Amino acid sequence: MTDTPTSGLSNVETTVLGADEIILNMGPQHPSTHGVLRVKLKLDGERVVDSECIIGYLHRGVEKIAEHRSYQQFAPYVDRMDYVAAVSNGLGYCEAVEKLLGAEAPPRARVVRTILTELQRIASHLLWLGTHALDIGALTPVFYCFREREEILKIFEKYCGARLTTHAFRIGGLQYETYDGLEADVKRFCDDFTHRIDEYETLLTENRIWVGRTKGVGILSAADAIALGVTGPVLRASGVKWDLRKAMPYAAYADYQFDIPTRETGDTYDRYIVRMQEMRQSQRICLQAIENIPSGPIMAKVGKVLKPPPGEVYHSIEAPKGELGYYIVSDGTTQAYRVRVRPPSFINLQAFDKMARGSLVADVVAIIGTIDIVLGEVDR
Amino acid sequence: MGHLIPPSILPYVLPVIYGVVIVAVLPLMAGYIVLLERKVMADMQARLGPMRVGPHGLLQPIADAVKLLLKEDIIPEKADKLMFWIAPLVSVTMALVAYSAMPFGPAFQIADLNVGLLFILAVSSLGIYGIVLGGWASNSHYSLLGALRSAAQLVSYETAAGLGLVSALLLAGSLSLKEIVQAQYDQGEWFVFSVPIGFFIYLVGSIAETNRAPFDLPEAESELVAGYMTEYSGFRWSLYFLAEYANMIIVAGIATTLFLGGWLRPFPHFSDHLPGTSVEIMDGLPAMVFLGVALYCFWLAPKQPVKIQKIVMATVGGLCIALAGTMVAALFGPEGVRLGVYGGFWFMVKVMGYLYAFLWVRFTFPRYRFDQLMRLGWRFLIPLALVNLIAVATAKVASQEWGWYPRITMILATIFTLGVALWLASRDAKQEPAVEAAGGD
Amino acid sequence: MALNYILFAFFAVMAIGSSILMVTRRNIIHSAVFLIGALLATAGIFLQLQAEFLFVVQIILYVGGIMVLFVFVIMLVNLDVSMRLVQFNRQKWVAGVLALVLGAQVLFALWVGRGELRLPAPAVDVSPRNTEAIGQALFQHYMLPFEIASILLLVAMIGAVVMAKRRV
Amino acid sequence: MAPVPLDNELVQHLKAKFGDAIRDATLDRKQAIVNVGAEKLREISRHCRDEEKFDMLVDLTAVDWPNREKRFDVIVILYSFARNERVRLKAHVGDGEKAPSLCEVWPAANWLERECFDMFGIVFEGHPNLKRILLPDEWEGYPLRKDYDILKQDTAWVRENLGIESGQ
Repeated sequence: MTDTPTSGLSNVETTVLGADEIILNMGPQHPSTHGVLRVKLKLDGERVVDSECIIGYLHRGVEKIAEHRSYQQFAPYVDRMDYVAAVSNGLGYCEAVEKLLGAEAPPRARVVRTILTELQRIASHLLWLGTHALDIGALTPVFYCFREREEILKIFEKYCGARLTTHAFRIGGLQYETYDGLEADVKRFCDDFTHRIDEYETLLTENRIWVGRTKGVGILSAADAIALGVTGPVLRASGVKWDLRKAMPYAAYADYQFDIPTRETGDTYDRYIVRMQEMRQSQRICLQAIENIPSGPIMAKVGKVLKPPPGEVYHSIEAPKGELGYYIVSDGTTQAYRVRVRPPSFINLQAFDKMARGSLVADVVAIIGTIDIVLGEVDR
Repeated sequence: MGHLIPPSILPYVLPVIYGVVIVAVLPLMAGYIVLLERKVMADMQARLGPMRVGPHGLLQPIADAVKLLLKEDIIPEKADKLMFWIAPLVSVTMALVAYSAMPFGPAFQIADLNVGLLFILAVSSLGIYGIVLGGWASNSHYSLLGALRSAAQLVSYETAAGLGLVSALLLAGSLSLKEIVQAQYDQGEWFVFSVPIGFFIYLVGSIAETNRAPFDLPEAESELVAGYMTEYSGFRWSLYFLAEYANMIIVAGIATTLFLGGWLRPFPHFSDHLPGTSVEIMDGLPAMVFLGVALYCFWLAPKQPVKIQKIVMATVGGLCIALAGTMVAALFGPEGVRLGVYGGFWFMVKVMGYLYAFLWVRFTFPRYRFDQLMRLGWRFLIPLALVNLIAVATAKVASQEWGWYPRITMILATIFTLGVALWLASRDAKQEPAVEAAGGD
Repeated sequence: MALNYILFAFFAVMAIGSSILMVTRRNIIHSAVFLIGALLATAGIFLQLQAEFLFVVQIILYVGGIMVLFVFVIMLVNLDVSMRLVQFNRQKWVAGVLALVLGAQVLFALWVGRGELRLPAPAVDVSPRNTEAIGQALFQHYMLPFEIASILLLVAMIGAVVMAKRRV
Repeated sequence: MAPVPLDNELVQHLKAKFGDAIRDATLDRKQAIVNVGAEKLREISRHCRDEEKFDMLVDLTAVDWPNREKRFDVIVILYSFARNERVRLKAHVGDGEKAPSLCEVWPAANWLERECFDMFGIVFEGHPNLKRILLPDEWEGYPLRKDYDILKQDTAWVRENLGIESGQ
């Protein structure tokens, strides 16, 4: 938080538009900060000289709560962090605790988990595309994206009853057997998703104004990206070909063919292209997965009361925003001694200042959009 | 109706009546253009748009108007009261004054100035004051930035749009709007076909002049909240809104008059008659259009869920049939009435077509950044407009003095200008990264 | 004809009134607006003399172009400092004397020409019309001065850009 | 499942270079953990980044063991693209002791260390601007410490800033 609760514009220094800088406050209530993020911009005319992100408005103390809940009880809290990709949060946590227990989810559970996580990745990227295009002024894509996302949320609702914070997985496997229409629904969604995504591409990819607004904006070089610990599409757009699903396969990713899109210059346009490709790859994974969902049990024998032997584990998955990691320390009781979440949005947002410096005010909005942050995960 | 009023004061009374009609109809028309915009936007975004107020949202504009009237009218505490009150008035009056020279039909024109076009340009350029003073008076940082940006944008795009118009003027040879349409009738060809580049420059310039997307920087929601309109609310805000839509209709009217042949029928010289009557086939078209709409309304009426909506839809259907009837009656009526009614119809159809292009552009393109907008204006549009002017002038001289065939010279001029346009675009494309690297101008 | 006189009186009062107000206002923006009022009034008088082209050009150039830049600059420059400066310094007497001399000259000129102080009858449709007349004058009879003036303006513009460039 | 002592070539390199600063190395659930002395943390990290190619700082956090004399474990998780493997450095830091900041080695550590300070009160010396990142600046107490009760900790701040009783 800041030192003095300054009202919106009270500290507009000296002349209104004189030579020296003015401080412009964006947020915490601002149409395009994707949540309660406040950005303090020091402007010289239209150009950003310095920026400081002030976060913490949505801090709920999730890690403190984890120390007062049993492992199963904490699972729903995990969905509330990155509420746009709740299923992948759940997958990360469940797999981390399974590793802590030394248990392994049965193959059927692993395949269903992969399908739902890839659908969630498409949904998260769709929401990103819609709001990002809206910030830059294209009014139409947001409605197309939400129409597609609605299909995915319907599948989630049919499977586990919830659309957003799904709590779809349990430690050790799955709670519910898949409803019999799952393969058909996913097949139908994937089939008509191909020409839907072509629709977005025709609308934006060669659009001169879109290219003008995104090319060369918010450039992040590969070296800076690695140094700043940035992961996910932002890192891949800067030219680093690294994806946890390939590097350290988890769930059932080892059995499927998909490739990792990367680009070179690491500007907003490249991140847009990388995420669009990623949606196509996720769709490809889903199609391969629903071919043969192995039969068999959906829950490993982990018993009702979980008492993992003392020790610690770090397990991370490739969430839509980047590497989502869980560092869990157990002291042998039913409640975790310490749960630390490695939030991709929080660390990616740190790269904002390097990207925004030297750009124009209008680009700040595009840069916040391109990092694709969710404040629930940034603040935890 | 001329004989009712003593002829001596007729030239004074008629314009007043026309004026009252325009000022009365305009807010209604602006309201329904807003509805049209929301419906078209919804259609392009796979949704339905306003459906709740009246059948298919037909009464939505009235609801909006009432809401705006009832809204609390907040004046910022340290605002410059006089300027804050005057600014929206300046905007609306300038927008309405510009209608005085607009030829809605051969007969329906308030004042046929022989500098008609320049007068409209002059008055719409005064509209900037409404924005600039409004931004300054509301004493808030955001609105000042928005006002300065929109002033810079308007001033620079006015030149581009003006030069685009001049190329059409070259062919018409007169500034009076009625004579321009007459010239298009005599030459038997709309100017949009002879000077297409002038038309497109004017199209882009006019979108920028009325602060419409993709040039709607001044009220770009994401950065400057609502630009110069941030501090306005209630009826004062709706004045700005009315001014924006009135400006849109003016700009569409100018484009129709200059490039799309004003009140001329699509094929004015094609005049073979319906067998056995003095009616030209093309004139039957409007009546058919209204009949089609009426049938569609009657087909929809029983489908409406609520009884009241059935009645309203039926009345709308009835209204269309009545309109079709008047069109047919006008066919057999006196010459003046027929010209007036048909001229008005075709003028409105073209204006609506032009506005549809505005709406279409708004929903497909993202927003320009301010420096890109300025670069497009000064580095691409204005030079292109100048080159186009020179090309059309030489083409005209070539066809008149050296006797070349006019159509050929026009096509040559267009091709030449297109070549220059491509060169300019490639220069800008090469230029762009360099400018970015140099930290921009 | 009566309407003509009423209109002329209206424009005259508007011109004089707004120029007086312009000078006496403390807020710069208000004086800029009154200057615009004065310019519009002179445009109205042009119209009365059947010089439509001048009327329209006056509005486009003066009010639509130059005054916009005036208001633009007023907004950009910081006003609080200049607001507090004393507007009237102590040369009241010198100004008074000068005003009297100037007033006397104007009155004398009016007195001499009091015979013809009436509005010209509205000319019948004289051809070539106003716009063509100005066009021919500018581009045929006075071609050379027109070109020299435009070059002069060009030089001034380039000078302004060069000076502004350095500071940016 | 119990942690097993680890002795791969990475640990040998570290022991060769830093001697007793490397306390011990274990393998817990097939993940390498290296206990290091807090005072040498920055040199060891720089060595890992440059020689051992651990070029990405995945995470930096802490765990509070109140009943130990050096109560905090500062956990640094590194990842190497070339070798596609992770290592976890653990440094014991006492309450009130200063831990060396890794900002020069990885800029990513900036916010991570600020969060550690915000939640545990561990001061990282050499950090460019160490102040709270998630909680309001004038907040007393460090929430993630074990002795920080989860209930009734925000009453003072809420009453003072929001003027209402917490928990309403």
